[in-house]
Order: sequence, then C-alpha cells, then structure tokens
Amino acid sequence: MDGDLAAFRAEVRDWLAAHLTGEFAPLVGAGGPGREHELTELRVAWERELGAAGWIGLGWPVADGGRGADIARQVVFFEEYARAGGPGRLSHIGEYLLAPTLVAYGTPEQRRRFLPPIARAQELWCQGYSEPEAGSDLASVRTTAVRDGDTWRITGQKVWTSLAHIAQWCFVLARTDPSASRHRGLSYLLVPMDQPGIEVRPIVQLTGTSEFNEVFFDGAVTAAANIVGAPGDGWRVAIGTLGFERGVATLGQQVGFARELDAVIAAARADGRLADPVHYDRLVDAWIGLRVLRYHALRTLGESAGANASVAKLLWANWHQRLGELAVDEPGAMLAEGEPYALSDAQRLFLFTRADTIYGGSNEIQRGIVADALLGKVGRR
Amino acid sequence: MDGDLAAFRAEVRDWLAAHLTGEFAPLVGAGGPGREHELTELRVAWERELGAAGWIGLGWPVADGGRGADIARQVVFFEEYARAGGPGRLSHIGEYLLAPTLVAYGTPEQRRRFLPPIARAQELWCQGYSEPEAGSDLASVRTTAVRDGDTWRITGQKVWTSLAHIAQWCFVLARTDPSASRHRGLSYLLVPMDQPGIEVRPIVQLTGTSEFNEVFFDGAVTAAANIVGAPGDGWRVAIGTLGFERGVATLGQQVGFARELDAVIAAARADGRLADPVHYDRLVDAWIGLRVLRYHALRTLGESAGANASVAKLLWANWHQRLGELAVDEPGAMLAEGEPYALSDAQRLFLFTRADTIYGGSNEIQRGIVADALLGKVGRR
Amino acid sequence: MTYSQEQEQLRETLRAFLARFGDDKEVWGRLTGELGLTALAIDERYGGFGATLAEVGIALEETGRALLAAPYLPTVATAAALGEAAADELPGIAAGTTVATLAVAEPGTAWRLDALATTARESGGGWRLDGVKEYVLDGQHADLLAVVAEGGLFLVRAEETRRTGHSTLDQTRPQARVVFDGAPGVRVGDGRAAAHAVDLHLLALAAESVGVARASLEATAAHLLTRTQFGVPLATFQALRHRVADLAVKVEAATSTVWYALRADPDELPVAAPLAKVVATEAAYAVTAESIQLHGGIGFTWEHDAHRYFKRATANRLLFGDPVTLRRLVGARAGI
Amino acid sequence: MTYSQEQEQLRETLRAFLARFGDDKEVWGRLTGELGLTALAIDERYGGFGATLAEVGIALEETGRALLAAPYLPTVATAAALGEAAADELPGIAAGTTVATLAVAEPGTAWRLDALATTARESGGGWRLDGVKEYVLDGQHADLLAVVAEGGLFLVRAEETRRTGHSTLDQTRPQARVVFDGAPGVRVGDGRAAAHAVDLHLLALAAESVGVARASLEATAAHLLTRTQFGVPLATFQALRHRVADLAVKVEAATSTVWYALRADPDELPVAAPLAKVVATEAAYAVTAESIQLHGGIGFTWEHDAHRYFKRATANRLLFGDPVTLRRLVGARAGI
Repeated sequence: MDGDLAAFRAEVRDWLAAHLTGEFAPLVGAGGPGREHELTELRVAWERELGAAGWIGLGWPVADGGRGADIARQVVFFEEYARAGGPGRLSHIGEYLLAPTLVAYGTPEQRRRFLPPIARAQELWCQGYSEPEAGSDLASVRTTAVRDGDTWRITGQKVWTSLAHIAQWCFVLARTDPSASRHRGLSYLLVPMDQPGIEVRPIVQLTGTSEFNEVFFDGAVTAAANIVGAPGDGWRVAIGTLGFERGVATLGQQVGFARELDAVIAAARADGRLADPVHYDRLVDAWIGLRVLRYHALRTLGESAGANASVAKLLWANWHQRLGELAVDEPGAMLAEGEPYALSDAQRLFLFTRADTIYGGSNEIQRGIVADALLGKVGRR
Repeated sequence: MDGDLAAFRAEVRDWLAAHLTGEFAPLVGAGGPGREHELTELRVAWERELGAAGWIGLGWPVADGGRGADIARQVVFFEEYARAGGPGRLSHIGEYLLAPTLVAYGTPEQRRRFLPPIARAQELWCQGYSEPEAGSDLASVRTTAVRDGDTWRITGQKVWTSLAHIAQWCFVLARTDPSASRHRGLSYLLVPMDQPGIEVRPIVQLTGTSEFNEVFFDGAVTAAANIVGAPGDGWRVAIGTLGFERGVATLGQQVGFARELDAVIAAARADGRLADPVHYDRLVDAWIGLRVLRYHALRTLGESAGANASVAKLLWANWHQRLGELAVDEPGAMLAEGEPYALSDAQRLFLFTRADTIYGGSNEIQRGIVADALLGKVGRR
Repeated sequence: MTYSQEQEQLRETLRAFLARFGDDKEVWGRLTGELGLTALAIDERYGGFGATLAEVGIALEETGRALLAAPYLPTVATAAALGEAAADELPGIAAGTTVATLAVAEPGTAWRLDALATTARESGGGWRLDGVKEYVLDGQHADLLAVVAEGGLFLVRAEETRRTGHSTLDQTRPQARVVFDGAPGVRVGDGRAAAHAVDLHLLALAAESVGVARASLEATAAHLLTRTQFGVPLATFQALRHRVADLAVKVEAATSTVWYALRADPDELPVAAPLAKVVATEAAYAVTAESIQLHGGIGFTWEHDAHRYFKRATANRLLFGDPVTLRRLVGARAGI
Repeated sequence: MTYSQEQEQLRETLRAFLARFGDDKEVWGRLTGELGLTALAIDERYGGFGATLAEVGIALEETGRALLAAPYLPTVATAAALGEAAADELPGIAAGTTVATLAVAEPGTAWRLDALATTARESGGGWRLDGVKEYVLDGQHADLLAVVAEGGLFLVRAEETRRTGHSTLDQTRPQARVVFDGAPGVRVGDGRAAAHAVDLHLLALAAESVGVARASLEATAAHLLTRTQFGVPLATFQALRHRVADLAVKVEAATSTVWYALRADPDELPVAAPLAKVVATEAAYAVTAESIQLHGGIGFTWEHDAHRYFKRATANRLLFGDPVTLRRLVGARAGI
C-alpha cells in the first residue's frame, strides 16, 4: 500500500516535470486568488493538459470519467502539484461543486453527459447563486425560470460570478414557482453560457482588476432535462452544494497559500522586519496558521461536511486576510509603481483577501452555520 | 481662575498630607477593585474623615451638603488623591448613583434627608437591581413590594450587591404592581439595611474571597415616603441611574488603575519581560490604554451621558481585564503561596477583572446601548 | 465643553464646503482662497487668523472625512512646526500660494530620527544639504520643503532638489522621493525642533484619521439601516450591531485621544502625539476594514467608496511610523 | 477516518469512568488499577498495552475534560519519553505504583533549554546532579524524576532530592521546586532525548487542553440553551451565537492540530509539538475566558465550574513555555 503510494507519487512528480515546462513554463507560480486574470488562455490549455492525463476528477469512479483514486492519492497529487509550483486552477467549480451535486442529486444521464467533460476540462463551470439584492440570503433569489416547451427560459441577474467569462456552463438557482414562498419554488438548472440571452459584465474590484462578473439572463434557455432534482427542489440541492466536503480541494488551495507565505516571509527578511521580534512573532504565527489549515484539512478529509466546511472556510479566509495585512506592513507598501494602479504581489494579496471573508458564504453566514450545529437553529435573530 | 485652582490644589494636597497618616497610614495604596475586603473598618473611618472635611459631594450644591465645586476642582481632587495613594472608596454608590438620582427624580424632602449623610459618609449605600434569574434584564425583576399602611413591605432576592455588608441603605428596584407587564409596575425604593427582614450572604467568587453579596428580603420594610418617583416609575428612574455621567468618578477609578499598571510594569521589569520586545509592546499598549481612558474621561466630562457612559464602561472594563492578563503572563504567576488560596496582587487582579465585563451592565448590555444610539432600537434580536 | 461654538461652526462650514467642492479640481484654490484654510493657525501678522491647533485639528478631521485630494495636511502641519522661524514663508502659506511639506524618512531606516544619513554643512553663510528622503507627502507639488537632517531642521526650496513622484495605493495623496545634492538650505531649528515637526505630523495624521474613521462608521451604519436581508434591515441583526458598537467605541476613544493631544501642553506633546497617531490610525483601520466586510460584496467594488476610506486608513497607519514603532517611541519617551 | 472504532471506545469508557470517579479520592488507584491508564502506551513486555501516542492523547483529552486532579499527565508523558531507556521503571509506571515527572525549568530561565544551570558529573560509574528545578508538575507526589541537565536526560529517585510543594491557582495540579544536591542519577539519554521529553510534555499539555476547551465550550452551549433573558433562551441571541461559533472554530482547529501532532513522524515532532501546544492552549484560554463571560455572574462564583476550567487553561498556557516563547521555538526549528 505504502509502496503503491510512493509509486503514485513518483508518477505524479514525473508527469508534472515532463509537462509543466515548454509552452507551460510561464505558468509556474501563476494564478491563484487575486490573480485569476493572469494568463487565462494558457491556463485553460493547461487544465486540458491535466484533464487529458486524468488528473481532474482523480477520485471519481472510473464510470464517471475519473480514476477512482483514494483520498491518500488525491492528497499526494496536490502535494506534488504544490512542489512543482503548478498554477491556480480553473476547473475547480465543476470538479468540486457541480460534480458532487450531480453524484448526489443528478440523474444517470446527467452524470454521463456532464462529468466526463469536466474531467477533461472541456467544459468549465461557474456558479449562479448570488443576486444583487439577495446577498447571502439564497432563499430570496429573484431570477425566474419559466417552462417553455422543451426548455426552461431564464430571466434575471446573478452577481459575484467568478470565471463566468471563460465558463461554458453555469449552474443557476432560479425561481420556477413564483407562488411558492421563499426557499420553496426554487429550481437548480444547468445553463449553457454561449447563447444570446446571456451577457457577462466584469465587476471592477478595489484592486482595479476584475475577477468576478455580473451575469444577465434575458430569456436565456436550457433544455428541460437540465434540471437537477425536481422543480422546486433547488434550495435543497443548492444547500447541499454549499456543504460538500472540500478537504482535498483545500489542500490544493493551500499550495498557493504556501507560496504567498514564503514570499511574505522573504520580503520581511529582506527589509529587516523579520529581525524585529514583534514582527517575527506575527510572521511565525502566520506560518503556524497555515500548518493548522493543513492539519485541519487532513483530519477532516472524508468526514461528512456540514459545519466542518464552515469551520474550514472561516479558518482559511481569516488566515489569508491576515497574511495580506502582514504582506503590506511596511511603509513602501503603499507606493504604486508603473502604469496607473499596477499592484505589487503584496498589494494584490492585501486588497484581494478582503473578499475572502465575503464571497463563497461570508464569515457571518459561516458563523451562523457553525452556531446552528452547536446551539440548534433559531430562525434569524 | 487658574490661580484659584492652584490654591485649591494646594489645599487638597495639604489636607491629604495631614490626614492620610497616623492611624490611616495603612490605607495608602489599599482597597480598590478586587480588594474591597481589605481593611474595611479603617476605610469606613477614612470615608468619614473625608466626609467631615467636605470632600464627598464636592460638586453638589451647598444646599445638598456639598461644596459646589466646579468640574475642574473635582478633577483636581481626584488627581491629588491619586498622587497621595488614597485608598479605594466606599461611599461612591451613594455619591455617584443615588445622589444624582435624587437630584433628578427625588423630592426636596428626600434630598434633605439623604444627601447630607452621604456627603458625611454617615450612611453608605448599596444597589439592589440584579436578581438571580434576571441577569442584566432589569425589566424581569421579581422582588415585590406591597403597600402596608405607612410602609412598603419587600420580599425577594437581589444578587451581585457590592458593599451590602457595610451599607446602611439600599436602593431597590421592586415590583409594586404585579398585574402590569415587565418594566411597567416597578418602583424605586430606599430601604434601610439594618432590620430583621434583610439577610446579607456573601457570594464566594473565583478569587476565593467575597466582594459581592446576595441580599434576601423577607418582608423587609421601609417608610411609604421612601419611594423615588411615583409607584410604577421605577424602571425609568433606574435606567436614569444607569446613564448618569460618571466622568469625574472615572478619573478617581483611574487612580487605582495607574497604581496597578505601575506594579505590573515594575514586575515585568524585575523578571525580565520588559526587555523582551513582544512583551514590551503589550505593556506599552496597556500604558497607552490608560491614557486613552483618561483622555476620554476628560473629553466627556460634563457631557450628557447615554451612550457615552457605555463607551466608557466598555473601554475601562476591557482595558482592566487585559491588564489582569498581562499581570500573570509569566510562569510563576500560577503558584499559590501561604495559606490556602492566598492570592498575590497580580493573581487577584487577573481573576477579579473577569467580573469587570459582567457587572455594572455587562459588555453585551453596553454594546446594545451603543448600537441603539447609532442604529436605533430594534427590540431584541 | 468639548468644542466651542466657534469650533462647531468651523466644522459645519467646512463640511458643507467639502461636500460641495471636495471633488472639484479647483478645490485647493477654493479651500485656501475662499476659506483661507491654510491661514487658520497662522499668526495675524502674517496674514493668518491666529487660531490654534484645536481648529486645525477640526479642519483635518473634515478633510479626512472628505478624503480630500490636496496637500492640506503636510502644508498646515509644516507651517505649525515652523512658526516664527520661517516668518517669510508664512504669508505665502496663509494665502495658499506656497505648498509646504516635511521630509523625514530615508531609505532603509524610514522615519527613525536616530539613524539619519542626510547631512547639512555650512557653506558661505548658508547650508548645503545632501541626502535622500522618501515618502514625502505631496512632495512633487510642494514649493517648500522642511528637511530633518543631522543637526536640525532646514528649509529648502523645492526647485533646488530632484524629485520623483509616486502615485499611491490610496490614490489621493501622492508621495515623492527627494534627492538633495548640495541643495542650499536655511537652518530654522535644532534637533528638538525637528522632532517637534515630526510630532505635529503625527498629530495631523491622527486628526485626519479620526475623520476617516467617523465617516466610514457613519456610512456603514447607513448601509446597515438601508440594506435588507432575510426580509429585514441588516441593522436588526444583533451580531452586526455589537460589532458596530465595538467600532463606535474605537472611534470615540480615538476622538478623545486626538482631542486631548491637540490641546496638550508643549511638554506633553512628544508622548501625546505618537500616542494619538497609534490610537486614531488603528481605529480608522479597524473601522474601514470592517466597513468593507459589513457592506458585503458591494463594498469590494471599485465604484463604492468603502475601499477609498480603507486605503487612506491603511496609508495613514504606516506613514511616519507604524504602530509597533510608535509604541516603542511612546514607551521610550514615557520612561517605560 | 479521524479516530478508529477502538479509539472511540477508549474515549467513551474513560469519559464514563471519569464522570463517575473523577472526584473520588481513590481516582488514581482506580485509573491505574482498574483501567490501567498509565499502561496504555507501554510495551507489552513491560506490562503495558502497547498502544500509541494517539491513544494517550485521547486519554489526556478526557482527563482534561474532567479536570482530573491526579499525576496522569507527567507520568505518561515521561514514560513515553523514556521508553526502553528506563525499562526497569516501566512495569511500575504501567502498574500505577510509580509516579513519574519531568524536571526542566530553572529559576530565572524557565524552560529555556539553552540556559540550563543544572549539571551532571560522572562519579564512580554513575552520575551526580546539582541544581534547582522549578514548576515540576506533581513533583512532590512523584517517585521518579526525569531531569534535563547539561549533557542530557537523567533519572533520579525522588527521595534523593529536596522538594518543596506548591499549591497552584488552579488547585488541581500542584507543582514542586526540586533541589538536586549531588543527587545520584542514571543517564538515559542525550540532549536530543531531553528535548524530545520536553516536546512530549508540550504535546501532552496540548492534548489535555483540547479536552479542557471542548468541555468548557459544551458547558457554555448548554448554559445558553437553558438560561433565558428577555423571555427567550440566551442561545437565540445572534451576537452570542457568533461568538460561540468563533470559539468552536478554535476548538476544531486545536483538535486537528493535536490530532496531527500525536501522529506526526518523529522528525516532525520538534515543530508539531510546540505548535500544537500554542494552538491548543490559546484555544482553551479563549474558550474558558469567554465561558465565564457568557455565563454572566454565576460563572464568576466559586461554586460554578467555569473558573476551574479557566484556571487550568491559564496554567497550561504558561507551563513549559508561554505562546511567545513557543512561537520563537517553532520559528527557529522551522528555519524562519
């Protein structure tokens, strides 16, 4: 078993050494949070390279287009990917949010249709949950979908939709029964992005760049069969998605974190802050915090999700935001150089991490879920 | 004016030099938060000494037994009292909680009867608000008072009553109309403590000592005239008391804080922590925090209270608790020496300050008041 | 008793003015011309109004509240530091025709006054300065530089230096690197005067940060009262209410600390000024960071003001010494 | 996958046992005799059960949860550190007849291993130890002392030393000052073995602190669900719910960190152990302090358990190095 694992590790390492080179060499260390705008086309190509080799959906059953690898192998893959400096991923929304949803709630036909293109990175996904006036309150979604012959016809607006500008598909929470109140009457629809009824507009963030989008649906259509669960079941399916176990993906995310932390510590060493005991204490605390993220991911790997996912989100979002603050804790950090508002890595980390505690379920939403688990639900007080 | 102030300062200083000596010499540096059990009898005598010289109720009108001093003089008194190492005070509940209540809501007869003995420290007071099941929710008081001829007859239990064991009087919030709901039907009564219907039992705290008491009323009586405001007005009067401006008293409290801070810094210097930059940073932060308390008290002196009082309470309670933590931030701090559970000054400070954020309106209650001022009231959510 | 009626009036006038003209390209001309804002604390003999630091503090709170993009802070703090020692320059500053700033920080040692490499040597009755200064506030727009060098405080005309302007993360207050290459200067004070000039800038940044913090807190409260979630205003959620309360406590504490420092005796200022800078900039940072969080996604967008307050607060927190550095300074000056 | 079925069973058995006998005066005899708790991780050849550190960690979490007043922690941590090197002592420890502890800290330098003044000199085939040790856990009840001295790790019989017992603020774990005045000892390891013994104590304190934190969190949750204010349970107030959630996050993070450290490779332990100690004791301190606050007045009384958890957490946070010291150690060992 251990011998097998070592062989698998060698396989991953060799593959990365052979492929993350040549045309893909510029990707080493690229992408990741706050840098999604970098080298997009080349990273899409890289995702296909990964997919063709079977590295996406590694843990899925072979029947679904995966390789049926156990969790230990998935972890090994992410560790080796980290060591090789693999770039930030683009296929994760499909791989870690949609795919488990289809496994849990989808039909066999849906699994056959959608999982293999995710595993080969031929179809990238984005998530259509948040709306301008709804914030984190999924149940107040206003986007509507009306049945029209063999199709659903969708009208409304989604916001904070990352990767919408490159995704081929979007999973959308829409209201299909306007007479039902709040979370009843929602449905979970799979919608192709390349159609006249959909417009994607980038949101300019405080970084001056754009990572998220607004997505406007104006009579956009999708086939009647592209509904996950029954009409009116959308809330249950969407909440299920929020709770999916992300431990392995988290280990992947920590790849980027480690790279950023190394850079922050190196900068502090270069400018003398590391030699100051007060700053040293804070930087070691950040180093410790990343270890804790890792240990927590390892302990909860494969455990049922629920509150665990919220604990993990709160841990990493707060840690990452704190790292951003440490990155710019020196006077020169406020200077802007070059073209108007060209940010340094440290500045980008600092500014972009303000979003970590807001998107993907804000800290407030996550605390609510953790509290519900410990104290029971009590409505909204 | 400045010349007058200097003369006044000299007067205070000379008086203290002449009186805080001889039999009162052991009081230098004694008493204060967490040490109320120390030298009680001698401190009562000291209060009378202060009262006889007109130092209590310094700012009250002469007609009420005071000296009509302006705020600047009151501040000077507290500053000089601090410099002389005057002991923690015992007459403050009457001077700063009851007296302004009587001035705002009492009858002329009540002012004549009760203010002079407070000013001469012949009558010490305690506060009968909190109840075992009510916590910080004053409106749920269960202690009842029934009119019985020329008296009120009081039955019930109060808790967290500091100084009840030495006070001659207690102001009690009691329910006089059981049919009225919650905060309607309460009355504000002045009750003599020395009577068979009252039993005072000390509450043993986590310090192993007792600073607070439970007070049991079993048909205790007070004269019908000893009601402040009309029957049923008690909630309004009590809430008024909570909001009284405490700036000058706060400057007095800071006397003790400064003494404690000096001791914590001296201990850190002695055991080497002060030379460690991380500890140094924290200790200077505490030093800064005490200056902030002072500046805040000075700025808001004489301003209308309301949310300001809550801001001040949150500031000092959190600061003091933090000081307690810094006081025991070294390994030897956990050892107990001498007789069973005899605490060092640092240990007492550490343990006792856990109560600072609970009593006198908990942090939660104070945050609620501050939020109400900024965001409007919204019931209890 | 906190502020006099005249002070409250100054605040109101200025707030209304900045609300109207704060984003005007001519705001500097208007502020100095129509309002005479740089003349506030300058003696009447030099064309000023003879007010005190307390009034300058109110003006700085208001320009902070408006995130004014004009060289007001360094000009008035420098003018206050120079006083009579630069009598010739005061009328120009009062009139708004002279923009002044203070050059302190050096490469590698930032604002540490005990590690200055910039030198001043006597030469033919005057002085010649050599060295490099960084993070000079509004340095490329300044006409007059007060320079902290070995041996004291010097005045140098900007055209005698080489300047490189930098835009900044906060985009409203540029900085410059200034090179002195035998630049002629006038000695206007000793080392104590130089330290005093730095203290006045710390105090000015503190006062401005109170305005930044208060404006951000009010905008956050307004958002919570307006925006609904789960069918009710965000302002009804207790967890958010308590967090806002904690922010309000910080803002009140910062206000008090700056209020005191603006009125402190001269011998108290060396402690009161850095202390106020730490307290006020930490409050502003906490408030503006939480403001983005409490605004949710919209607070993260370029078009919303939340990030502009956050960036100014971030810059102010670091300028003239970060909190760790300043706590050390306070500790040393307080004899701890 | 976190814990095996056998581990969960151990936890349940022990929890039930401590709930029943935790305050029993004979608890030590029962724990070691009836349950064989000190035998858990001792090799079967020496009368033990041959379990691993993971099982010891579970036992420590449970004894922490119960605030056990018995010398379990130092005995098992010391036994784990000694292993084969003290084969003669293991049967006694397994049987519960030998109480063991580790003597490290010295006056003035606390637990700094680079500043040891205690010496060991060879003498007639054995060793003689001289020095003073402080804060020795359960030192006056110990039969056997593992002593960190210049040159390595030594075993000394307790009767060869002079001991002064101290009660402690937390009242459940006394400490002793131990004087070695030419005390005869046996050398059982080098400097690395000594550092390893310290690491195992850090790990044991971390595991125990997870139990302390979790018990305190559960008691707090139970209180909020039971106690009403303004007519509804405290557990319905969102501000309190969010604070409890933040505490739960700390407890989960501490649990994960200790879980990992108990299973770490030997070469990872020098980083993982002090790291776990920092994380777990900071979590326990935060939870137990907030527990008093969230209990309100009742949590401040002697008769309520809240303060006992708080005091144990406070002591654990300082023992074998406070968080600042341990972060420095982690940083140094991690090459930062």
